[in-house]
Amino acid sequence: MSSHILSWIIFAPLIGAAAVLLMPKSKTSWIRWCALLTTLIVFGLTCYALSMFQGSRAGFQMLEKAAWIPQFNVQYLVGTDGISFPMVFLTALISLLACMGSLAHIRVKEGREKEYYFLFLLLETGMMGTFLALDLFLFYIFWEVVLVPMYFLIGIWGGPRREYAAIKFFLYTLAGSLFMLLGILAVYFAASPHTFSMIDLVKMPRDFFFQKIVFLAFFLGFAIKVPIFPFHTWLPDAHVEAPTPISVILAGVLLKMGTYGFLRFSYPLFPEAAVWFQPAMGVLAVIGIVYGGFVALAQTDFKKMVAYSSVSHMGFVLLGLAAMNANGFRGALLQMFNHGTITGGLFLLVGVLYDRAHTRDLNDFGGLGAKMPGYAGILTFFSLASLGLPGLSGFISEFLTLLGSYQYSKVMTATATIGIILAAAYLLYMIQRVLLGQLNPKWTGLTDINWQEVITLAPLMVFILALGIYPNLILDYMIPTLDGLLKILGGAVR
Amino acid sequence: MDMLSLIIKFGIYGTMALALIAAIAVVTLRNLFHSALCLAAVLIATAMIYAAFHADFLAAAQILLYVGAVMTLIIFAIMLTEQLGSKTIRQTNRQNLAALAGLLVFVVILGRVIFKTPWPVTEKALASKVTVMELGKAFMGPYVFPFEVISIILIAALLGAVVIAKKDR
Amino acid sequence: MVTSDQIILVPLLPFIAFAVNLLAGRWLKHRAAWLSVAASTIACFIAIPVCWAVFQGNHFANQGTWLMLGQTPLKFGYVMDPLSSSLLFMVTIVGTLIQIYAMGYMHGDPRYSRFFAYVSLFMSAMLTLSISDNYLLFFMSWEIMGLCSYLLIGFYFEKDSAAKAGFKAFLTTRVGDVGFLIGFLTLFSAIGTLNFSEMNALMANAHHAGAPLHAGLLSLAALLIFCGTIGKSAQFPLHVWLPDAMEGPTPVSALIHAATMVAAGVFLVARSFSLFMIVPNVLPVVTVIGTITAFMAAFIALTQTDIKRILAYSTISQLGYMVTALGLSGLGAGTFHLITHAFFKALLFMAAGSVIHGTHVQDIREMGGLFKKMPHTATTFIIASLALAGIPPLSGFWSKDEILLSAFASGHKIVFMILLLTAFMTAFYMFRLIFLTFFGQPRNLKVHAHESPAVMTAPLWALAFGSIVIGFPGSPFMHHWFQKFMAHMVHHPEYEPSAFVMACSVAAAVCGISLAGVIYLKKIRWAQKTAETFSFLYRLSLNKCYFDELYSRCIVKPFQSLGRFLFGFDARIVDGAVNGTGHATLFISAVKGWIDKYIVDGLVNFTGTLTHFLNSIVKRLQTGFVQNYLLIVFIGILVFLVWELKII
Amino acid sequence: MIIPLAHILIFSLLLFATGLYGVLVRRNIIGILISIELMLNAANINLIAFSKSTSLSPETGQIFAIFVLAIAATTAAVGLAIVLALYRVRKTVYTDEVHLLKW
Repeated sequence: MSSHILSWIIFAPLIGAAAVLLMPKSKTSWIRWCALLTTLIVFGLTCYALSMFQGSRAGFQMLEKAAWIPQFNVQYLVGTDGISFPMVFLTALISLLACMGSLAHIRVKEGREKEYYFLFLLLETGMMGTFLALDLFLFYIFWEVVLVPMYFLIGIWGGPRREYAAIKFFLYTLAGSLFMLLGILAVYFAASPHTFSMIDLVKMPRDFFFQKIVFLAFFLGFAIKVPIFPFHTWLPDAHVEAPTPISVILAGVLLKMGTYGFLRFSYPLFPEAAVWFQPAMGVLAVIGIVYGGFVALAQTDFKKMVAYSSVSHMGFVLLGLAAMNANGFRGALLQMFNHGTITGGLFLLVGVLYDRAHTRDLNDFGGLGAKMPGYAGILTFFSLASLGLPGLSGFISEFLTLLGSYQYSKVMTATATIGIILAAAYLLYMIQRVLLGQLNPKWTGLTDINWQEVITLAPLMVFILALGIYPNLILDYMIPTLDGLLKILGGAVR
Repeated sequence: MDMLSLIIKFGIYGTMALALIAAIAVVTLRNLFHSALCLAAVLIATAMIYAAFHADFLAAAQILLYVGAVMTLIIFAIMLTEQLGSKTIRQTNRQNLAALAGLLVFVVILGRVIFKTPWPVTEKALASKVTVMELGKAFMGPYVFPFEVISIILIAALLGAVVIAKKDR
Repeated sequence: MVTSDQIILVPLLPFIAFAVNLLAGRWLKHRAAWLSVAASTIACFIAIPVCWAVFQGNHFANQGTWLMLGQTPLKFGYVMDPLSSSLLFMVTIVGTLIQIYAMGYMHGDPRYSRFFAYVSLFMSAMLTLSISDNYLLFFMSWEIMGLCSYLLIGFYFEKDSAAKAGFKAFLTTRVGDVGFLIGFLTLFSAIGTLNFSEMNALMANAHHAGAPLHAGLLSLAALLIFCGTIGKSAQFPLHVWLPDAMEGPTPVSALIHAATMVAAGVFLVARSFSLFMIVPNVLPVVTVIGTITAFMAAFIALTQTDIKRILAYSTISQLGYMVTALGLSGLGAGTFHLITHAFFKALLFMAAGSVIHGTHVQDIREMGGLFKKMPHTATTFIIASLALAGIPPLSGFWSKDEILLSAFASGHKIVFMILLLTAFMTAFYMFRLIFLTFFGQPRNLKVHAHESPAVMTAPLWALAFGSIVIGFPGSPFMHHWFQKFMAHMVHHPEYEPSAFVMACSVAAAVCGISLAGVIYLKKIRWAQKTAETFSFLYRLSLNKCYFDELYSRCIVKPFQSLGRFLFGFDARIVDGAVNGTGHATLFISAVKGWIDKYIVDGLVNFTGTLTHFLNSIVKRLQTGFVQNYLLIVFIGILVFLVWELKII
Repeated sequence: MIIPLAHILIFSLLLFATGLYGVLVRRNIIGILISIELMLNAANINLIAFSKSTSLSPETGQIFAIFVLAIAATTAAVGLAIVLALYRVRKTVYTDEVHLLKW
């Protein structure tokens, strides 16, 4: 078992999904507990893997290798390193919490829990596989596996415009991933001997022109997923229409798949092209940060505001990636993790309010701080983390990102800091409209956040606080791998 | 050539002729029940020929199985279908002339082959006489496997016949 | 026995109080206050011996690695040098006294424990900031103070104005903070360290070597760091949040918005003084900003009627003084004024709070004749006002005199004149306030004033004592000990005391007091007459120089419309492009559909038709008669036979 | 051997041809089955004749004949069952009236 821990992590949810399928439709509580137990087991397995993970090593660890389609040299190759492991951990955590969030939320929609949890667990397998696959072909398969359950989860359990959102999400992402597939095939055929294995591909030199073209193809696939500025419009729709737990997964994990792709595939495979595209990526990142902030400021829909704040925050990740130095990479990877916990928590909180009030119109609320003090406290906590208050995790990652990008470009950094001000503006404006002021008499009947919701949120708060106070907890795992990546890119760790 | 063998010889030829006439009757009679009876005649004649070739067991089996069992089955079937045939309904289809012509050719060709072929007739074979005991030993010896297979086939056929003929609800 | 590492407990204890109060506040109820007060009192008793040791000339520092920046370890630690020990000394004493006062002031508030939790968090952050030895830790506590300020301004968040004021305060200071953040990032890229001591050493080396390293970068860094000061210390363009911040409870105004947090901005410049000294172009900017602030705020304070707002503008004005002093290389003068100001301004706010507590009104036009009803409050208030106005031998006189001396001696005559004028105005508006509040006849008969309880007046007297004596370490009586002490930090010019400056200062204060007495004590009518005479200036002052309107029109509105525009842009253009791609795809697919139906599929259908036609011929073979097939099979066999046997 | 082998073979050939004629031309399915029995008999006669006249193991021909007999019985049983089932469904036993597989 210990030698196949990663496979267990990938396929344990699938086993759980099969178990859910075998259960009678009417036994909803069995199904719920089975799903929860599965996510819990996956989380436990991830913790177990964490105990085996050697943070000080740079290369891939816990490799598992088996020939899959030997004719085309496709392998079942999974492994982890300092880049993917935090993401795996995040996925396990967010899935567990989203599953806990689903318990109450999905019960409302009678009768379809079996399908829901089946798709949910399938989604988890897809996400885990995406982060752990080291074979491009396998990676692509998992990447696409994520799409299908997501499509149904948004399309069936979503809000009023769910079909539109689901189709948009699906087609948009699929279009991007097709470009990526082209890129993968190009890489495959350019390699000699033909191989999909990252471990072998990294060692092969590639022509500069070829790199530029294929980098662009990969870029499209990943950029849509992140999403980077002009490709971001699926995100607000999908977030707003998706049910709360799915929004959490969408923001917490799915967006990371794009930036993870940059770190894992684009950069090591096309180092020269990455350097060539560096200014373009930086500019797009800065546009995303400022643009997302401004648009978030104009929102009246709570969820949409959080969605656009994601655009802005993911811009920081991209900015760190574009900086291509030690601090930028560290900040970017840390920001990926932090954005997952913070924005995941914010979406859960939006769901808490929506379940009670059945509206998300910010202008409709007001004065809830006195009515729901516990909720107010937690919402304020997550908002402050999101706007980058020191002592909470968001600050560290933004600081490292800015430090890194400053070494790259002063103008970009200065422009990006507008995003920090805007983050404070839209989040505090939100708090002001929701929590402060006079209580709208409509909401006198609202109850405060209950213990179940608090339990769902508490682990996130622990992580936010712990990483804010001592970021080395997680940075120690990342640094050797990121520094190794930097060497591939031809930079020195300064 | 003594008298007995002469009588037997002519008896055999007569049986053959009888069988052929009955066979023609089987295929030409309009009334199906009659043709079934004629079939019985053919079968009995065949049994006699078997006997003449010293295949006593086979002759007995022929009488028991064919004339006893199969004929009963056929007559039952004829009765159940209640289509004994009548003057008004044609009992042959339109391809009888073509069939006849083809058969003529067939008979001529094979007849030629039969007469031209030098059949290896051995005296030893002519002299041998197979007893029921030898047959039984052969069945339980070298032919035990086909024997068992046949038994399975018979059971399958039995079940199959029941299943097919059963009225479905 | 004093070990220096104990100093870590100083910020830690209030933090523990914060955590306990936040989590268990519901059960602690009024005991929450005791917890916070106890924490900061103990912190005070730990801090003062260490400070005393530093005053004796010792120096403590310690640090540990927190984060790796590239290959450079970022170390967090504390440093106890003259600057931090002075601030620590002031903050622990003033903070503790204000918290004791708050126990009485906040009594009966439904969110009592929450209030003390926030105050403890603030204390923790402020103390961390005082002793932090690098910019990042400084910035982190700086931001947490901003958060506390936000939470405490919006403490009565049911009031819309309070909620908006908190928002405004946080956002405005955030603008400066971002400047600060980029500032120290620039500094890091220029000198490769964020540690104050290392920076000072580098700067000193550069100073001795003659040529500064990366002059441009360092200037930029200094300028951007100064942005943090502008935001936090409410300097000229970003000062608008501080008057609104008076929506918070009065102890908060005293602690955060008068004594400590706003002074942190000045402290930041003092901390970075070696940097400012080495880049010559930035200090004039600092001076100009400070002078403008000092003058403008005093000018606005002349006509305000809300007791706390007057004090708020006074605070801005005094902060302007401090910044000016630093701009004129007067590190000692600026820091000195920071310390003295904290005492008397905290006292002013607390006394004003006592007045509000006793009368439940804030408008000075509705007060009057309160001296008899609230003798302790009134006496301490007057002591503090005299200190602020600069009447010797109270503390304000010595520190303000130092600032004026810096301006005068460094040759900036215009600055000197403006500051003198400001001193005059300061005296005027403070005594306008006193005369309207405590003297004359009660103007609103509904107001039933009563003296505040001892838990509030006792801290007032303690601070009044402080306001009187705290100026002596910087006075000629102690041979300007404080200035010399500060000179240990960074080399900066020292000026000979000047009797002329002292005389000017006293004259300006006395003139201001007299004028206020003449106008307000005798006849209120005079005030109206004056206002009518200078109606433009009066309106300018009353409307706070129209800053709020200006910002609303030039910044807030454009930002909001830009947000809305970009949202529209997002929905129509960017998303429209996506949807347009979708529609275009649908259209193309419709065309393709036509082609497919009539051309591509036509070909397919033709194949089908052809097959069908052939089939109609060939199908005749399939008669459906089983015997037919059999006959054909038979004929086939015959043919085969004939062929094989070669009969024909 | 009492009569020449060729005569027996000619006889069985004629019997077979007669049966085949019946199979090819009779409309009634039961008639076809009866004709098939004729053909099987013809074959059996051949087997017996060969086993009697050639030097192979003498009992082999008889054993084969017995197998054929068994198969014939099964054919009759299954075939007639099919006829009955068909009759129940289509109310006919004439081959040219059962032409579902026609074009």
